[in-house]
Amino acid sequence: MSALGLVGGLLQAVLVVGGAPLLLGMMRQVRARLEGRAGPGIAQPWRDLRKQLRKETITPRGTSEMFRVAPVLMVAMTLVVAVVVPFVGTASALPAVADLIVVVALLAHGSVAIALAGLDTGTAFGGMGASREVTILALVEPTALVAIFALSVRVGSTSLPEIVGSTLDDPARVVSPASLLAAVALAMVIIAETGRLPVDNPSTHLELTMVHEAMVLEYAGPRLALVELGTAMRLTVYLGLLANLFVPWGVATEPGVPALLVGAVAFAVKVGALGAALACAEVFLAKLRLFRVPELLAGSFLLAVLAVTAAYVLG
Amino acid sequence: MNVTGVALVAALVAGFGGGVAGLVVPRTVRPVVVGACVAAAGALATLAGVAAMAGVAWSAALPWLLPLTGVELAVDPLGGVFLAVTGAVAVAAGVYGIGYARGGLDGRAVQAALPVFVASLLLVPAAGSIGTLLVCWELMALASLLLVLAEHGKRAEVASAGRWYAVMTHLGFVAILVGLLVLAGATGDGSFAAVREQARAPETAGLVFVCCLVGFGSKAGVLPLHAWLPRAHPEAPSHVSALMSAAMVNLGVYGILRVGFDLLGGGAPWWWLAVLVLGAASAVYGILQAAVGSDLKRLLGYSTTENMGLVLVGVGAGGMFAASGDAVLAALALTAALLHVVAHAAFKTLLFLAAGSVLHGTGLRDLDAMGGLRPVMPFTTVAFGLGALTASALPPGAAFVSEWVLLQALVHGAGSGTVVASSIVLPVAVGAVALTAGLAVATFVKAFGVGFLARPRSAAAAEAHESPPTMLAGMALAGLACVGLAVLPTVVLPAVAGVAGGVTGSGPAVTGAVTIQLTGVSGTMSPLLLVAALAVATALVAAVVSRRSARRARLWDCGGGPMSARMEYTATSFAEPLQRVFDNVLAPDQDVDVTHYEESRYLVRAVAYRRTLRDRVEHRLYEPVLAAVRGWGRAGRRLADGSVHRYLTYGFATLCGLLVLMVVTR
Amino acid sequence: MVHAIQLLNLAAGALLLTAVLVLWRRELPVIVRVFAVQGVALAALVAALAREEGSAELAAVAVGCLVLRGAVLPWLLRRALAGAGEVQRETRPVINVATSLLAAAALTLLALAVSRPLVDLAPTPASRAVPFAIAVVLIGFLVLVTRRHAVSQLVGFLLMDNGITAVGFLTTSGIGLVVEIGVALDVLLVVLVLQVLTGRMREAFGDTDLDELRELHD
Amino acid sequence: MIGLWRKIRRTGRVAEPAPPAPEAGPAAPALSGSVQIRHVDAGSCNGCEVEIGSAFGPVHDAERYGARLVASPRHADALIVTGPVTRNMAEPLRRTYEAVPRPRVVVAVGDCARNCGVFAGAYGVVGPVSEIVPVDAEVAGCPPRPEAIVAALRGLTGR
Repeated sequence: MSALGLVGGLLQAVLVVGGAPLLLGMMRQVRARLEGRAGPGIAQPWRDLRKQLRKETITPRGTSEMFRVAPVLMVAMTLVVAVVVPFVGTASALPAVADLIVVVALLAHGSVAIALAGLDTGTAFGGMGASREVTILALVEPTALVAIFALSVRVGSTSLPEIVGSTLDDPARVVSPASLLAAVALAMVIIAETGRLPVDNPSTHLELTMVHEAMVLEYAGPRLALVELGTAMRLTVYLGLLANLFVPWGVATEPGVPALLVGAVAFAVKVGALGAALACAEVFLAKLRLFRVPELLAGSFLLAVLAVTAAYVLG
Repeated sequence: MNVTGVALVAALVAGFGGGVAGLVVPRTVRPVVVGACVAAAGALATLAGVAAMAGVAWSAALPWLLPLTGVELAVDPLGGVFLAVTGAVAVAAGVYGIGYARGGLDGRAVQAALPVFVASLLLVPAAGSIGTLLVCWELMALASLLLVLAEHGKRAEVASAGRWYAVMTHLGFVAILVGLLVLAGATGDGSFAAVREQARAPETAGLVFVCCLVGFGSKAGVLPLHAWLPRAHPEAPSHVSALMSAAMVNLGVYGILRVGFDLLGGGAPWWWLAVLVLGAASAVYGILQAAVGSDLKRLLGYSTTENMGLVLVGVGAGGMFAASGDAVLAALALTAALLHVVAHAAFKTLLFLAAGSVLHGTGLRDLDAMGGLRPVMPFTTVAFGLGALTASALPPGAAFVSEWVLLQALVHGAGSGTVVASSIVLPVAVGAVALTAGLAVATFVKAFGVGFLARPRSAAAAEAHESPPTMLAGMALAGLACVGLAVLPTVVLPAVAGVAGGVTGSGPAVTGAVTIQLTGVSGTMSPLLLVAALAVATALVAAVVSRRSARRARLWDCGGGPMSARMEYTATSFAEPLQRVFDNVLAPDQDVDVTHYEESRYLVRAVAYRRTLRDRVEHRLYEPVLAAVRGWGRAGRRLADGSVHRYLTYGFATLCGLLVLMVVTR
Repeated sequence: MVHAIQLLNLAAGALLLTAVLVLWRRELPVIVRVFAVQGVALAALVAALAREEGSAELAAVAVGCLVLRGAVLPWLLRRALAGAGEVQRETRPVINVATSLLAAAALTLLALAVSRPLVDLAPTPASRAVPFAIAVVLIGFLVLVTRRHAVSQLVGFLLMDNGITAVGFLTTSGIGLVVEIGVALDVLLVVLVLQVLTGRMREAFGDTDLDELRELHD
Repeated sequence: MIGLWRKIRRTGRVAEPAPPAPEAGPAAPALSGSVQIRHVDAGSCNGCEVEIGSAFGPVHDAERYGARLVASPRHADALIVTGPVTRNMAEPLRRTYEAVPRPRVVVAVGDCARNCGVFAGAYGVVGPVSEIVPVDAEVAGCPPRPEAIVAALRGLTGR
């Protein structure tokens, strides 16, 4: 636990919590502009959250504690990830938790909490969303871990600070086929886990096509605000992870206000750029049929295997 | 006689004494006495196991006890791990059994068999010679068979499950017998110490290992010899299911470790490659069947196959690393395997006990008919939820820690051994472990979410009642073990790592009190800090969200409604997407019958959907074999039609044939 | 020098990636476009080799590769596609796409295993990429086996050819200009013949699904 | 894909410049620039739905003022109800209103929703929306112009 890690961790928590809705707003704004709209502005998700936090809480009859605690758990798990992953500085606030496998599993646990809440309502939509969510989660897992394997083979560790540090020391590795293939595979994992197109349509209103939305149809007021904040934070954290695993430039290596500032700005810029790219790509994509999603995930698994192969073959 | 010996002997006395007590004490106090004996035997055995792990070895030879071989006991650290695990499971099962037995399980045979079964479970890892091991193994098989058949009067499936179990466990026994007799053949007394000293040809060693892998593997429920497991485990009374699934299957792993590493002293890489591949296949296949199944106890049985598969992945990887001379990594992989044995024992005990509690309170095993148990069975719901969290290998959980160590071993193994091993086997193993973890999440979200949350889908579920205190106490013990292993695995890790290091001949691969620190390779993880961070974050988030009172409202049913239980997602519908994705592997039989009104074929009167999921391995592998056996039987019947003349003719013909043969060969 | 090796690695990676994409996508025009990209990747690979060895002959071969595999063959394929009628998609491959992707993963690992002795023979940066080229050959074969549409089969054949060419260059660092020209001409001829055949098939059956050919024996 | 990209480039922005903001309604301070809307068709002829679709289309772009259509009344702050309330929809409308967390507003869109329009007195009609749930704002017209709908929504968001 170092000074850089602690300060960086706190800074990251603030950045992720404060920036996640802005990222979502920015992505919606990009999309709106590409569709010829004016768009509500990037602060709109924050306005939504502010309003929802002031509204009344509703507990549907027949739901248990699971329904009530799931949003809190999801946000808490994402928050832990946001603090420990080396986004701003190379050191982590809790190096013993900043392990790539732990982080990915924690984020998955967040979705599991929401899936259980969806089942807890006992509505058809909640069950449907939960079923789809965990199906996708189960199929994503092999890709995620094999891609992690490809990344950590060359570093000899799954510890995030070490991976980021080693990429900083040897930037040329980023353009190796192993690293590029792993990046593409992880990007697909992220798209599937955060429910973006073409796996899930985040702005759908049709229950039958929903995955994530279907699970949270019963939430209202502050709990809904938590769910939405959590979803935005997950997206931010995942994009930040992708950015820092492959382009860790700008990350602070020693404590100090200027270095941390540069690190924070670099993090914001990288995540913003990735988010904008994702939003642009989404304009061109249609949602896949649910039973085409395994095909996409099989493809991403293949890419992850190729990344491993490339790591062995080409070094 | 040291502490290990005293505790073990006391445990055995308690076990066999419990067996006698089960026969003689009156029915009213029988479950209490027997349960107390089982729990005492378990506690003492745990003490013995812990002492043995700490290095207090003990051995004894009692040549007078059995004819031919005598009995030799020897407890070393490796046996100690399994003693401790078995003992701990027995404590929870014994306490639980006091309340559970009141439901018609307090007959003499069952109550006497239970402590004997526990004693035999303790004897197997304590056996010090091949003869003793074989005798104890057979005792264990017979006692467990009796217990599986305990409820044969209530359900017809029990008899069929018992048949499967009896046949397969004895075929496995034959395989072990052949392997170990070949091994013991060269030495005089067959004690482990003598076998270890013996030099033997690689071919002989390979034969022994394959025989033992088949025999012990079938006990561990490894593919394709798993067919008995998801039949027999669910049909047994639930605390016996827990003992079988959490303690008995481990002894299959123990056998493989004992023979492969200890008696044969390592071996060729292909042995361990076979173990790893079988383990990976069992893990994926087992959890896939669990993910699409809807019988709660059968699902848990398949999950046992999965977890034993994961353990064997660790064992296989450890063997491969050891064969390529990397003792540190081998110790790491074995540590992962042993830790997973411990974690699995904890959560599988808890899950089977909770499933038994549901069975006790509702009479249901079918997830499709459950639901809404949270208000009526709060304690059981929490217990099952805790077990499900652990079983799905999500952080923070005991199984997550062991899978993390396993993945570390696989990742760091990339640089060791031959290229084919490291570049092909390890990534595939990682993929298999990951798919297993993902499907385990789906399985246990289904089991917990559909079975316990939501609203009741049958009258039995709605009218459920919580179980008696002794059953709750049994679950609480197992639950405490789960929580303890999740938060502080570092309490048991050094001991387990020491044992693994002793097996591979290196130091412990894992150290650390708060943070798990791998030695020799880089990797740290701290479950305690993770739990602390999660707790702080949860408190923070919960504090930020204002605690205004919530309005209770009816469920959003799209304005229609009221929604009936028939509109809920069931376990079958929950698993349907997965079943469709793995259609090629599972090959389900599906039927959709649509009946129309007479007036028009556009008006649907009813839709009937039927799905049967057969275990494909069973279907493809066992049924042809069974058909062939049946064919021989028919041929045999034709030969043996009851005519005495015919039998005399056979004898005469054989005699003449032999005489001719002698003439020709001389 | 470092840059040439990096380019070589990237080109080898792109070669494999494009092969995978051919297996993945269903739309035939996209498949043809991906195939053109693969031609460019192969040319880049040869160019990287040329740069590393400073060989003018190889540079000429690279240009030839670019023209033939990056432009001429895709153009011919597009023409074949235009003549292939309405069906512009591989509608129902023999095994489903997800399974064939997993099969491709297995084939890649197999290629890695079998090419190890080859690499150990002469462990140069070029020969280390051989497993990728062999994987391309195997994936090409898989396309040939599992796809029904004549044009995608043609692409499968050409994938194999690209893979074999890459193996040739990577193991021997150039098989000589003359041989390459000869092979190129052969391939061109095969494509032309197959294109004529597809045209005929379409005239005869109104489709280019090769499974229809099964009925010829009657 | 390239074709779509070209089309996006060629089309540019289609949203019309925003007209001056109308006076903010009484609900605006509580909602502060964000209104999530659940639409309920209580028996409409679908004329109003077309206009609502148009109000949320690129040209009028109601989303730029902070209004957004959502899938569940639990997520909503406002219901926009169209059509005269038919017998079959009266109870579902009441339940939908109950499902919305407070503070909540109801906008009756179209003449039918305000006073049953041409369907007044029809045997299947219970009455206008205001007879079933309290109405906070009304949009007149048969069908109303999208500009009018957008103006009503801006009255809620205050933007």
